[in-house]
Amino acid sequence: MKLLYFAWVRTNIGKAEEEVAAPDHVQTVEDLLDWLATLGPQYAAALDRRNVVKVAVNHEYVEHDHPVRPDDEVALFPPVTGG
Amino acid sequence: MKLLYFAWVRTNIGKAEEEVAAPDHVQTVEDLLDWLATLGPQYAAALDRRNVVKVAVNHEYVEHDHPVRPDDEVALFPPVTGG
Amino acid sequence: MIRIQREDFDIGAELASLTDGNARIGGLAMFVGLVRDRASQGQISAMTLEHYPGMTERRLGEIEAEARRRWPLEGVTIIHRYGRLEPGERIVLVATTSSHRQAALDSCAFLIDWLKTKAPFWKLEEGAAGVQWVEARESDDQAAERWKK
Amino acid sequence: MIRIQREDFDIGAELASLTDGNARIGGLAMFVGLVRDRASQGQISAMTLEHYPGMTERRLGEIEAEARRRWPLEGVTIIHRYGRLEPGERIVLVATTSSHRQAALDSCAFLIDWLKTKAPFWKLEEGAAGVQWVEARESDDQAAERWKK
Repeated sequence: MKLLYFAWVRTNIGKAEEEVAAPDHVQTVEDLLDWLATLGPQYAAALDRRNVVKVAVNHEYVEHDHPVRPDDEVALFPPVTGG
Repeated sequence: MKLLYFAWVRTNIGKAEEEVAAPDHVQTVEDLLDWLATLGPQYAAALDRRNVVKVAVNHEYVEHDHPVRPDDEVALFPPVTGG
Repeated sequence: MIRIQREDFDIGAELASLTDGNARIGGLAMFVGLVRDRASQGQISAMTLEHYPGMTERRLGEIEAEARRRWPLEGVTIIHRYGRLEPGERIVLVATTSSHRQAALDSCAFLIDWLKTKAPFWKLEEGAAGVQWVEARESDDQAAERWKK
Repeated sequence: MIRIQREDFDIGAELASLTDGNARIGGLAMFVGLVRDRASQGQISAMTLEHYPGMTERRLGEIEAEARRRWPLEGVTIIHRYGRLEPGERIVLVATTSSHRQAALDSCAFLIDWLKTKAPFWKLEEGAAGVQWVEARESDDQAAERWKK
């Protein structure tokens, strides 16, 4: 699974993207966030305000109950502030 | 009194402006329009749709009951269509 | 800045002079009206804009002042042409700047809506069937009415 | 026409390419967002815009398509910059053309409101106190909400 991080999710985690092999029990975005938060304090900090973290799967905005699959591109980021 | 005509008021009357000496009984815009309509068929035609004719006295929009004075500049025109 | 002129204007240059050197501006909104090649009664080949010199400047000045009363604006530009214009030519430009996007957008819409119903301009269209004075449209009155307080 | 770019853009040239040669256009509406020299937490010296390449183009394409579904538009231009920008620099341009003034004005406001809440861009501000990610504003959500059907 390809993970992309933007804005303060990126600066907290300390990298812009990574390829991960999530355990089998990771079936939804929620599962993914739970698992990522166990990978280290920087992940826990980045995902602390869990309900603020927005998620896109393959460039589409999704809710936290959306399924994730091993070949998905999943992006985690704060609410957008462009324009 | 200086009279100015615009758009189809002007093309109907056949001139853009004129200096008139209105009779003493012309005290309001309404009186002025009544009097002008007697000056000839082109005036009558121009002022036929009386309630559509807009009036400005000294560059200010006024209603037909507004007073007019000998030294006023009075403009008669259709609803505006700029922009 | 209000200008009534026969000549065309350069949008880029006008907007640059409205924004350059003012870093308080967060939003710039603009509307430009152009001559269409068709109107209610079919194809038109040109239109001639007539206005009431003196009154036009006063009314536009009042409209600008009203916009500045309602919104916190950094700048306002209104340019309106008169004379004979062909399809595709620019007629009018209104532009506003503000630190806030919504103030710029709303005041720009306000300016063109009020200008259309209050500034003393009249359009004469030339078409296949001859020339015809454009009739005022009720939808323009309704658009201006939205901004009544 | 949608472009995501690091370079500045020329407003006059962009609008010319949107309108030139199309005499069905009666109205051109535009909004340009600029970097202000102050933000909620005081003076800022610069900001850096980050975006999500690939997703940005898709989301903006959807926003344009939605505007075209809602209004009879002749043309749409959206340009959004990324990278480091200083106060006074242009960030974003949205412009729409239509035969009708109201369609141009409304669709332009719609595009910038939706872009602000849906396009994946993030701003990092540089101020005296260091750098800070800009927080999303509730007023932007409310502005976008207006256009829900």
